[in-house]
Amino acid sequence: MDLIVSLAINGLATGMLIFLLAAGLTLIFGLMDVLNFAHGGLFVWGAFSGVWVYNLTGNFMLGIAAAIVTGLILGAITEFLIIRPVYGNHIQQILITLGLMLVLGELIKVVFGPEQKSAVPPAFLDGSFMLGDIILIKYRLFIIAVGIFIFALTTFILKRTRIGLIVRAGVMNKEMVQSLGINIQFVFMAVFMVGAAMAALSGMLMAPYSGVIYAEMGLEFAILAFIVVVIGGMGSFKGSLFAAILVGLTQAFMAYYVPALSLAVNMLLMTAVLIFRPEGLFKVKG
Amino acid sequence: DEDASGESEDSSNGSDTEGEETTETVKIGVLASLTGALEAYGKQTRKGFELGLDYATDGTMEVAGKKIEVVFEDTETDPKVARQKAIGLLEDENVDFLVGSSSSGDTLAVTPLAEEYETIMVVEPAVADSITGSEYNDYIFRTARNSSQDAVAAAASIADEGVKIATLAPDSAFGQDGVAAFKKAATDLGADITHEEYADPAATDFTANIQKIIEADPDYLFVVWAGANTPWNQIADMKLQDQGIDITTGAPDIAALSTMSPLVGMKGFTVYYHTLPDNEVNDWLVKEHKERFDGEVPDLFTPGGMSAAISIVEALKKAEGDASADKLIDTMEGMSFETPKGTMTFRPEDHQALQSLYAITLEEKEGFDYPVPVLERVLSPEETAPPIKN
Amino acid sequence: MNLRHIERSTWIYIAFALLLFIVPFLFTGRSMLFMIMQVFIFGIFAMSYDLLLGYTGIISFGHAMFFGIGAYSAAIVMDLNDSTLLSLAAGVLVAVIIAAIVSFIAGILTLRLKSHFYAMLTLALAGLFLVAAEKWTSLTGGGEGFTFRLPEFLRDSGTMYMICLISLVVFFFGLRRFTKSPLGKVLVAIRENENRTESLGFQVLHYKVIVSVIAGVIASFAGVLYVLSLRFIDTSVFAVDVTLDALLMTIIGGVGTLIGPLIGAGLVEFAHHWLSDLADVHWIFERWIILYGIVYILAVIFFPLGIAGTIQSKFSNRVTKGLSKK
Amino acid sequence: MSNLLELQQVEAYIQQYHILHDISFEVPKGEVTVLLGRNGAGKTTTLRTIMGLNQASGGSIIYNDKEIGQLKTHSIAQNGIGYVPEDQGIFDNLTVGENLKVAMKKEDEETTTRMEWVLGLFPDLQKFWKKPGGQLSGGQKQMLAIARAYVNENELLLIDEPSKGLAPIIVEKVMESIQQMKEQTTILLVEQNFLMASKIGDRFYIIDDGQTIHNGQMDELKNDKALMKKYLGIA
Amino acid sequence: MTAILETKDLAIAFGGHTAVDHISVQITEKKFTSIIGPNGAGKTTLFNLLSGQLSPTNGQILYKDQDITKLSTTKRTRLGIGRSFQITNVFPNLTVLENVRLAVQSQAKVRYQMLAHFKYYKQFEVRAMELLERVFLDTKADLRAVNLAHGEKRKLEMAMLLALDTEVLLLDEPTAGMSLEEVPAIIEVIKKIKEEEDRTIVLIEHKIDMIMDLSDEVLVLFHGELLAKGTPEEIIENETVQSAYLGGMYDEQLA
Ligand SMILES: Nc1ncnc2c1ncn2[C@@H]1O[C@H](COP(=O)(O)OP(=O)(O)OP(=O)(O)O)[C@@H](O)[C@H]1O
Ligand SMILES: Nc1ncnc2c1ncn2[C@@H]1O[C@H](COP(=O)(O)OP(=O)(O)OP(=O)(O)O)[C@@H](O)[C@H]1O
Ligand SMILES: [Mg+2]
Ligand SMILES: [Mg+2]
Repeated sequence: MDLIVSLAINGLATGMLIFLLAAGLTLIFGLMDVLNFAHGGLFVWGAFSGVWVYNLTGNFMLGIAAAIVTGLILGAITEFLIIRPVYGNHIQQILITLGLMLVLGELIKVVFGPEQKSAVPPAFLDGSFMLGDIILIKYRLFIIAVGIFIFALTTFILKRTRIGLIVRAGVMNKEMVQSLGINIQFVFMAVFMVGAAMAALSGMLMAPYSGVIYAEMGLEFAILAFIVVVIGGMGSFKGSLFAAILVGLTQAFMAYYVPALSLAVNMLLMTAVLIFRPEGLFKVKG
Repeated sequence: DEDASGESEDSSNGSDTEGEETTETVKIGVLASLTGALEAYGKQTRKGFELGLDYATDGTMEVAGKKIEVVFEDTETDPKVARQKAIGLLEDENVDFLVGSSSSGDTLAVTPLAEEYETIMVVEPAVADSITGSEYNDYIFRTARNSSQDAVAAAASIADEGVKIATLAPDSAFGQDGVAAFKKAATDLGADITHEEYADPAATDFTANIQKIIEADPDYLFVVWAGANTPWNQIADMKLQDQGIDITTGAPDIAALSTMSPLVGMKGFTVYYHTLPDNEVNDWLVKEHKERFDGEVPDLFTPGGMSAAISIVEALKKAEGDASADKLIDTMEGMSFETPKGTMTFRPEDHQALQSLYAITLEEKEGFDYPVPVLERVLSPEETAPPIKN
Repeated sequence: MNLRHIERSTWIYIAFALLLFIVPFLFTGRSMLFMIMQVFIFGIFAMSYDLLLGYTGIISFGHAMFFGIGAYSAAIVMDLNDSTLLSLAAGVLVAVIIAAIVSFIAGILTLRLKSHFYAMLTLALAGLFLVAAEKWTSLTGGGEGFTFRLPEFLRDSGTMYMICLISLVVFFFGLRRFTKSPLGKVLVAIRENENRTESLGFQVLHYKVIVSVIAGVIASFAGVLYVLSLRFIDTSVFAVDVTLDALLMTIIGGVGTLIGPLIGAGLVEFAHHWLSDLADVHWIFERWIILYGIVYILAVIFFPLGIAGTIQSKFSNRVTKGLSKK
Repeated sequence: MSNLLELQQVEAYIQQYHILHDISFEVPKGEVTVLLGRNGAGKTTTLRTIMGLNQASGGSIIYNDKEIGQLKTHSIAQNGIGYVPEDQGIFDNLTVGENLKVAMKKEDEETTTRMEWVLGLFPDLQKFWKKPGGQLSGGQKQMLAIARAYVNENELLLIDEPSKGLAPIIVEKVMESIQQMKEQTTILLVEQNFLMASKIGDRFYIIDDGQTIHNGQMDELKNDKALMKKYLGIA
Repeated sequence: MTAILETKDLAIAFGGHTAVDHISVQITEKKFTSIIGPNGAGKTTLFNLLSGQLSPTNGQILYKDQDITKLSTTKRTRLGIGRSFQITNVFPNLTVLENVRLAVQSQAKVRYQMLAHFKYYKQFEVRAMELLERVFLDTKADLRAVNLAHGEKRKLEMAMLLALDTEVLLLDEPTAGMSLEEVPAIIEVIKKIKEEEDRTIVLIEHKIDMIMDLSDEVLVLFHGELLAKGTPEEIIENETVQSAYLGGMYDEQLA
């Protein structure tokens, strides 16, 4: 029993982390219909800049702030220079953002050096405590909390404000939205910046979780994020949350009970979903 | 049967010579990952190799009356590129030696070329056993330690009669071979392997694996890990040490050591840390390295690069400048030479250099932002000798 | 079949191919030959990708899977048997059959869905193959890979070069004909407007599966050539990077043109080589990927048609302008 | 008599094609001005150019005595110009309600009243409030597109072929609504349904090959068979 | 007087909304049938069911007494049911000629031919040009379809439909958005087909004069149901039809 609870909590934490990673991607895809393969690049930049500030100042929160700011700035630049010319064309989006991914990943090495960097959780989140026989790792609880917070916040903004509507309309027919007097370019940029900031934030949160960050992790995690987004149903925020947790839990339990398959868990999950429920677990309406 | 074009004679000069002299030259082509995932290792090898030549030739870059030229090529940790660069070195540059490379895959893609071109290749720092094992050919010499040596060293540093050991390794050929070799060495020393745990090489969550290890309740947990996604944090978080399970593993390079702060107090082994060996060559290396590189100390694979260079110069000296492969193979088989890690010897049977490794404890030290390996004892070359061609 | 009916461009391509048969032996060394060989191999691979992306509008993230299947099939068959021509032929056969089966299944499963599902499924399948290659160590040597022996006559790099070149020529002209066939025209129609194609009475799924099998088999063949040229194999043949390379080559060269991917392959291979060689001149060239990425981004924005596509459209614009004047 | 909108020798390109050569016309306040012409004459392009969706390469577009040729589309719209495009521009994945909500600039009482009026005009929209716009029938889409332009208070409305695909009875309703709107909103209409155009139009311009070639009062045209034959090909 | 197409109790519901409500109707061979009805009555949906874009929730469709309810769009096209779309639906980046040529090709027996060069099939091109002339688009044959004005795209649609050479033609508002000058031309085209080629034509239109002029028989749909069926004259006099569909304007339109 304890074992199951402990596996579940850890799986949940992994799931939340994956959700944070996928959230920016889902946001950008769900709202703007942009397949952003540079997501991983934004993720690594968040991690490196955040960890850099964190190590420099010793203040974890400052590190998080730095990651978010980095995400916002990179998001703005990316949207303006890279994404703007290719709205509405998936294939071009995939291609151009892949190019950006290469640039961002390699630029990390120029700015921060090629070595991997280490990060530890801040003192107040370090270590673990026992609840009965269950070991609870503080940092993981923290991640679960942040995940829930981000989910709630984003859901609120999308559901309760007109922004979501405008952005979705803008994707379907940009000219028409402009003809209704809305500066859609500005809105798009803002959304993209938020999505990028989410990627950067998750990068920063990932750092103390795994202990190390390195330039190549971008592509690796971006692929994971994409898998989750596909499993959940492209563009569905709820779906991503659900799929991320599913992946986290499956990984945790498979690693314990069927270790032989643990390597292939994600791929098998995605294959199964694509075959049996090709629209993803949560189909976006429409 | 080769159709080498007549072109390759007028190849350009290597970067390290003035070039105009008419003295004969010996050319060495070094393959290393100067960019890409293993970039840090590749650069250590390069620094070590350059320093090694300086040291072995007293800064003259000459041996047995011949000028030494070096050409470095970047394999980008891509077997295709490695092979292409190797062909370039062999054909266009006409090198007399190959050295490299940072990844086992790159190396394996090149070793058949060494045989084909009858050119000596000094393998450094690739570790796969198969290089001097199943894929062995006569032209391959390895100054790097191989995986089995690591495993034997790891076993030697903890195994004893009746000790219970669990292992944790990535679920890959590297992890499985590492554990297999360790298991053999450890059981030879009387220990029991009570549990083998393999994790996804790209895993971020090791909870399930660690849980199982806790259940197996061993005295030691031996970890073989290579990726950047380290399990150390989680091992510490899950309080293995509090539950009477000591951790042991190979200490990595300095950048990766900094991720191991949760493991302070751990017993393990290492290939190299600059304070561990006690010999003149190492003293020179540390001093020169600091001077040339801004106070930086040599890292995990720097002495390997240096050893490779020294082995080549020594061999040429002994062969009196004869760079023909047959002569060199004769010379190098069984040859001993002094390196920053003490005396190394190329074992005649598989051309693997037997060498010292170091049993260590990780300790926290003032002024270091990483846990520092402190010497327990030197594991002698005989003690860490791996099985032949396994 | 009158010679006068052959298009001018065909003559140009034939002349160029003839040049390739002779010139390298006059002017280059073996390492250059090896590189040109890689251009041919990746050219074939990229052409097969273009068949999907450029002609039919299908994006695949797992095209490396077929490349890897070919590479491993050939390598394993040759490793397990004597290094004879027969075992090579067996290797090719196995490569082609497995690739055909896998692409057929993947196609049947997802090609009825929107394009990115095929992309993700192939990504997943490629991932599974990668894992299989990692784990089935007895056969594949795991992550470290293994080397194997070639039949005697193939060890000569000139022969190998010829084989690659002949394959390239055969595939190029074969595919060129293929894309200009009635079936090829339907593929373009599918890319342009799938629904409409369906309601014209074409069974879109059949066409997509056919093209995905053809692309898979050709990619697999490119994989065979690749291991033959390398004489070594490891799991990197299944890596996402391999797919990305094909993608970049296709884009830079020009989607939907066939000659484009070849140009792209040449450009990428050579640029890679020269730029990384410049690392001695300035450290920035060590980071040549940055330049590469930037060029690539610029290409997508300013030359979405790629090199070949841009040239072609310049040409055809001239033609239509001429037409509309009269 | 003041002109709300005035085009002077407007020229425009689409890519490299010269589509509008010389478009000049005036839209007096409070009237319905109709643009007529063959398929491909450039009517739609003219409206798009006014909206800033297509850049004019020459001439001037004057709205409320201000040049708006250089403004971005959204600022033009904010200045009080509404647009019903030829292809309707429905947001396929948004529901009917959402389609209308996106258009609403404010949520005050006046807008609510207008909304009620619009829904009274097209009860179908009320009925399919929760249905995604993409699933509407062709005519329903057209109603939605018109309704969307009505919910805001616009000074000028550009409407491209509103009667296309509508049942006669609905066409009548649309005509009525335009007549009602006329009091506060000036209308520039592109219409092929001559019956409708002639009924609600005050004045007309005929466009051919990117040029305004004829204009006058609608009444004149209606009664001049020769003119109709000449420019519109109808007897 | 045999029925070529027949529906039996045909129905489809989207969510709770029944768009086609248990319609049983026969389309007579080689006759011209028109369908009218208010917007949203289910006309296009009925076409979608007949051509296989949608599958019904209830009922059957018979073509020459063969049950085709379960057949795919493709199969039905090959059997002989072709349609045009209410919203123009062409291959935007192909030239006008290529658009039509594809349609011609789909009827030939070379669908999977992948080895022969396209040029060997000169007859496709000739036929395509012929059809373009028929709809007055031959001068634009080399333009890309995106660059056509709306009305021209509609003509292209017509040409593609004719190219399919099907026995039944389902036309969904072929003249929507066409200029006054050109509507008669399209009507001419349709008439010519009707007279010369002996086809069965089903037309959806809102232009009453056109319906009156062309139809042998008119069906009126209302809220998914078949409200009335008869000759044009009968229909126009039908009071329910007048109040539900025509409003007051049709008199003038006819006048
Ligand atoms: N994207 C484009 N590229 C090239 N030419 C175009 C493009 N869009 C429109 N045209 C051309 O511009 C001309 C004018 O088109 P426009 O749509 O303004 O005509 P219109 O008068 O609205 O016709 P319709 O009554 O058919 O709607 C047409 O000849 C058309 O072929
Ligand atoms: N795919 C769909 N999903 C849900 N509802 C649909 C779908 N297609 C059509 N409908 C609904 O079915 C009804 C009938 O639509 P249909 O397109 O057949 O009308 P129509 O008679 O062709 O009208 P119009 O003359 O305006 O084109 C409409 O209320 C429409 O909203
Ligand atoms: Mg128009
Ligand atoms: Mg309809």
